[in-house]
Amino acid sequence: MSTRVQELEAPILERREPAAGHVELVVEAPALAAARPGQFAHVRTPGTLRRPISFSRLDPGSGTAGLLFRVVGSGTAWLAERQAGERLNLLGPLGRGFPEPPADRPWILVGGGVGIPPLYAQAQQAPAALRPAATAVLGARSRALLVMEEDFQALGLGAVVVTTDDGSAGEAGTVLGPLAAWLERNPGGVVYACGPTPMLRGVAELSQGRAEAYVALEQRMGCGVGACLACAVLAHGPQGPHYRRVCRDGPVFAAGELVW
Amino acid sequence: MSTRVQELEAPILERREPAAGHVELVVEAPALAAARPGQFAHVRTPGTLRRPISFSRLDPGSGTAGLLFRVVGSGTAWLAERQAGERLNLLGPLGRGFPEPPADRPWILVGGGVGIPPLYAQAQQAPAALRPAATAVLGARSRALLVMEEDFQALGLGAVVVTTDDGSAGEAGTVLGPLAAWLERNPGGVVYACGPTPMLRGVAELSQGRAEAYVALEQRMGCGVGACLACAVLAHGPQGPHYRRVCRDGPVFAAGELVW
Amino acid sequence: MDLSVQLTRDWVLPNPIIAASGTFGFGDEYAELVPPERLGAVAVKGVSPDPWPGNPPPRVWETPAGLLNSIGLQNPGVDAFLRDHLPALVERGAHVIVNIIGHTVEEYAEVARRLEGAAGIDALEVNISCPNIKEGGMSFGNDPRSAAAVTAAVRAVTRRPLVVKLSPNVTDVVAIARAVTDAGADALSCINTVVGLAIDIERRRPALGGITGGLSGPAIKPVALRVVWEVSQAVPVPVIGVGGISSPRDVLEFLMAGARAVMVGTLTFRDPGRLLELVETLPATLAAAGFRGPGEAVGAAHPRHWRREAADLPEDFV
Amino acid sequence: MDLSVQLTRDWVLPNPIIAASGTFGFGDEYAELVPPERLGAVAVKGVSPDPWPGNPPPRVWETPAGLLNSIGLQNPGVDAFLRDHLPALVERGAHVIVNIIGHTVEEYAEVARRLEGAAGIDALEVNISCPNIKEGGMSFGNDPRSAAAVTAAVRAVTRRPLVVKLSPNVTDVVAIARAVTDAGADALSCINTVVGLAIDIERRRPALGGITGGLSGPAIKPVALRVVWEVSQAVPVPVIGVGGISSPRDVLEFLMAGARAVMVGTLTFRDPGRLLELVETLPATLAAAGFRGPGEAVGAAHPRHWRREAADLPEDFV
Ligand SMILES: Cc1cc2nc3c(=O)[nH]c(=O)nc-3n(C[C@H](O)[C@H](O)[C@H](O)COP(=O)(O)OP(=O)(O)OC[C@H]3O[C@@H](n4cnc5c(N)ncnc54)[C@H](O)[C@@H]3O)c2cc1C
Ligand SMILES: Cc1cc2nc3c(=O)[nH]c(=O)nc-3n(C[C@H](O)[C@H](O)[C@H](O)COP(=O)(O)OP(=O)(O)OC[C@H]3O[C@@H](n4cnc5c(N)ncnc54)[C@H](O)[C@@H]3O)c2cc1C
Ligand SMILES: Cc1cc2nc3c(=O)[nH]c(=O)nc-3n(C[C@H](O)[C@H](O)[C@H](O)COP(=O)(O)O)c2cc1C
Ligand SMILES: Cc1cc2nc3c(=O)[nH]c(=O)nc-3n(C[C@H](O)[C@H](O)[C@H](O)COP(=O)(O)O)c2cc1C
Ligand code: FES
Ligand code: FES
Repeated sequence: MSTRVQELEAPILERREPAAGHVELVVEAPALAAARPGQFAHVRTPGTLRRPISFSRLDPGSGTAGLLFRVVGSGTAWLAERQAGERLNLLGPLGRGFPEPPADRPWILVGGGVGIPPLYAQAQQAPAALRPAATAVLGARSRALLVMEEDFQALGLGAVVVTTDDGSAGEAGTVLGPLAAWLERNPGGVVYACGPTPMLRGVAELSQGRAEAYVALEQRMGCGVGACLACAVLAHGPQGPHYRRVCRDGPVFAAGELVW
Repeated sequence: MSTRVQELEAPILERREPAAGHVELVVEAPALAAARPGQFAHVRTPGTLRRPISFSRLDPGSGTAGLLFRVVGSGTAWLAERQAGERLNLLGPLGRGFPEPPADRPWILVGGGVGIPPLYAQAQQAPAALRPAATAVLGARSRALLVMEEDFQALGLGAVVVTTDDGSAGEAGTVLGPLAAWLERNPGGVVYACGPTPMLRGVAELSQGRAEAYVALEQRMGCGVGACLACAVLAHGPQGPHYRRVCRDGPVFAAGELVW
Repeated sequence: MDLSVQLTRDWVLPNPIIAASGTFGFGDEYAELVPPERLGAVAVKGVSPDPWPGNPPPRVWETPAGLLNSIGLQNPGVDAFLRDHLPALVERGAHVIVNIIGHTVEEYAEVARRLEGAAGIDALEVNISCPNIKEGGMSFGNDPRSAAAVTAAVRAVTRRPLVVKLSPNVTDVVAIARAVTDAGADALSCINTVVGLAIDIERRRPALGGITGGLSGPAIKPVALRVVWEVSQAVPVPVIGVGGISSPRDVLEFLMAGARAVMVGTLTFRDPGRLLELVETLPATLAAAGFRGPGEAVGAAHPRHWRREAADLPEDFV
Repeated sequence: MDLSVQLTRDWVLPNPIIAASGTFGFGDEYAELVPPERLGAVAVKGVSPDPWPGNPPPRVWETPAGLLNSIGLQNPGVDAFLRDHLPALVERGAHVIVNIIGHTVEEYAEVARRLEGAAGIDALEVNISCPNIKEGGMSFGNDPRSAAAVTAAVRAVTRRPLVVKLSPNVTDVVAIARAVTDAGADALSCINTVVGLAIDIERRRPALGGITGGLSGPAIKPVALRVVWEVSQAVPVPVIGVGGISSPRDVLEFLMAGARAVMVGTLTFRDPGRLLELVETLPATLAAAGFRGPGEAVGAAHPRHWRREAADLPEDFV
């Protein structure tokens, strides 16, 4: 599944601005291009810590990988200024990604905001034959902040549904509406989700007992490789709740493993 | 004499590399261009503190000033990467510069390494009629590290003498040789010096009792405006040695004021 | 937005941004760049009864996101301060806090006494980080008893608001805070610098002439916030936060941690203009965080205001 | 250049660069990036007799040139360490320092006792910054008596070299250093993290789940150097420097301040590759400063080596 973790200087091949305040950098890095969707790179910035960013697209053929991020603070602001031709110092591929999509059941991708990119990678890496069984639900606060819709449209999925909080694109509301309807119609399907924690909590609640659900989490990280125990998330264990590491045991967890 | 201290964003008009590891930036800043030679600007860099740099040239007509520095650490390394068109945040003009050269006596400029630039400004700002009475002694470790010799040659001074430690240009040895000879020939002249402390100590010793000597000092600085008392230098006082401020009481002092 | 802050019953500042002691001189040196009357107040450089010579240079050294200094409390003495510096500040209408220092309890009291007659002083700030020469040079601020002794001695001779400036270089800062509050402090400023050292590799010596020095700047912001957090919840008097402030959000962090006003020191050297900017941008910063004024933000992160969050632990946590 | 350093009579490290405790896990997590056997040694994450759950997240927060952490000493316990982690490190040929923690003096001794039988452990490092649950949660390291008690208890059950790791959050670190040395420490590591806090403005809470946390990284380098300077001149045992190291020159500063070896922590997160680079570039760095090996640099900035400089004060200084 995942290749060996490396620290590498990856040249930036392309820089795009897929939405206001969002940047996607495509880097040349064969070691990362072979990653599982849902895995991430730990990106060096001028700060004390690296910044974890999931792969937005993976192309093992050309040895390239994408990093799509929203500018929220000093690290992403610095990253957003990087240009094609410069190099990024990346640690990766890290963590445990999404399992491969099912061959025999319907599946759904539920992404909110910058939770959308890793789900694109998941759809992109799925065998073409499995894509018609997939639905993508892409949520954003408004049309101007929606990323990768066209990329999803080009994949030949069964359906691509858009929701916006303000109704400026697709259905007004959150991704949970279309997910609930889908769960209704597709008992026993598989859910892959990434987005803000309240959204993931909703996904977990809706899916419970109805679908196998996998969620990709965010947590503040130190090392990114499992050494420092910074990225704790509360999970159910044999003796009650205990902490697991988002960077190594995740970022993808079965929704039922976690304490919500 | 000096204009009001200002914090200003000065556009860089020109960037030169006058010698290996040396950069001169010419900025547009009328408030600084009116400074006295020997005064300095406190230059903002990414570090916690600003960096003090003397004016290497002053042109009140065009409102420009030069900053010539050697790359020695993080701040000057950052400064050396700045390009024409960018802006520098400068505080200045600061400190007390050299007195105007004498109208009736011979004078000499003694500069070592990056002590040369403020002396160029002193010669440049002297009325043309006084320049033939001036000698410049420019010292460097080797030819490759010598700055501003051609600038000095173009001013019409009485003489321009070069010394290098290794003899690769001009006389082999330090500036103190030519200074001693000049003092011999020109009793009662005026000496202006800037350079490393051991050199200035030599200048002070040679000049004592023979010439009026002014030296421009370096000291680690905090504020640059006289508020923090960081830039202490030991000077003679009525009740014995006491500390004075290089940034405000200097950087130029009469050599006899200081405890060497 | 009304930025005024009340520190004691009869001490109100026009805004909560104060120039810290030692980085703003006596207010005149920076006046062309930063009109002192537009700040909440100016804490002047520490003054002693007689002039102090200070430490040998180098006196400052840059460190990562910080600054080490060993000025050694050089100052011209209280009489020169009153004669040469205070009048200009008062004439400009600046709010003045006089930082006072001494080598003995008596010296502190002596400075306070000589200041008592002067007009135009808002408050005294006692810098208890001075070496106590009668007790082997240990800092007054390192021991609750000597810190309280200095406070009580100054309290006895002044009716002005009395701020005591705490040192972070102690095992139990809350014990010192309680001791000086019991001894009569009206407010506490937290923190003075953290003791540090750097080596000058080329000279094969400590970088500073004074060998050790005080660390200031953004590097110590977390330490200062921790002390403000602890002290503001332990004593009934207002706390003034100081240490590493360089942005409007830093000011807000200090207020939310429990400070009623802040002092800005090291930032002044790099960005003198930023002092007034902090005053000017504070309303927008407060508003963006949902506060209608500085007072509302004070202590807003304290546990008594918390609501339960998902991250809070479940009952059966092991 | 021979980089080996002798720490005690029978404890020699191949080079003076040690991975600090808590930032290098148990040595296996980073092994693909940083082969632990090429470092001077690896100090593993603190281990307790039983598993400790750790603190609620967030557990790290970036600060200027620094990092706050409140991991809360989560660890799987000494038995799991011996079973799941130590063998791989030993097999690789790494030099292993086991960092030990406890809530009581007995717990510390218990960990040391259970480690005594295991092969392949170079030394024990006692982290005395743990809360002493029998004495109201105050850190063992904040008081000379409790620090000495822990040291003596561990000393009684181990014959291995015993390093005690000092906390900087005390008024008098030299007193602690003397107490633990008298109680049997063979070496001291200086320093553990500095207590700090940050506020999450949006959540209106302290940023860390554990409220306060430990500050590490370049921000604290001056504090660490100061402690190394003071302690190395006060006690006869070797000192290991730790705090904010990120460059070869930082390593040299620590050696010259009096450290015989160094530990590198927070740097690992941003630049894991730099750990080996520090080993590889040390010879050139030492040589450029005129040292023929690490040993020559140890304490080279101490006063006994000074020559008189122009900046030294004249006799008649006032
Ligand atoms: C496994 C994983 C995958 C991620 N993938 C993406 C992605 O594909 N696209 C994207 O836009 N964002 C992603 N994030 C979030 C991204 O890491 C943060 O937005 C980013 O670190 C913010 O850095 P900053 O310096 O701009 O913000 P600041 O707030 O200045 O950062 C300060 C510190 O907080 C950390 N931090 C801040 N926000 C977060 C967060 N949400 N999660 C984790 N750490 C945070 C930073 O890493 C840094 O250490 C992911 C996070 C994780 C854990
Ligand atoms: C009044 C004055 C005028 C100067 N004029 C010039 C000039 O015209 N050209 C030139 O090349 N240099 C000049 N210098 C020296 C120049 O300031 C330093 O070389 C520069 O600050 C080094 O900064 P850095 O970040 O590259 O070095 P670092 O060593 O990384 O700097 C660390 C800190 O030490 C200070 N520092 C280091 N060296 C010196 C020094 N020699 N003097 C004062 N502070 C120092 C820095 O300002 C900074 O605060 C002058 C110094 C003074 C005091
Ligand atoms: C150069 C310098 C001189 C200082 N002098 C004093 C002083 O005389 N009295 C005092 O109480 N604090 C003094 N301080 C401490 C500051 O007032 C302040 O508490 C500390 O620097 C932390 O704030 P900062 O990080 O904003 O600088 C001084 C600090 C510096 C940097
Ligand atoms: C995330 C983290 C976890 C740590 N855990 C431990 C620990 O378990 N035991 C210990 O003695 N020190 C621990 N430390 C302290 C470090 O070993 C080191 O003393 C400190 O971080 C200063 O060094 P640095 O600035 O190089 O990180 C930890 C530090 C960090 C950042
Ligand atoms: S970030 Fe270090 S263990 Fe996950
Ligand atoms: S640098 Fe502040 S007084 Fe000179």
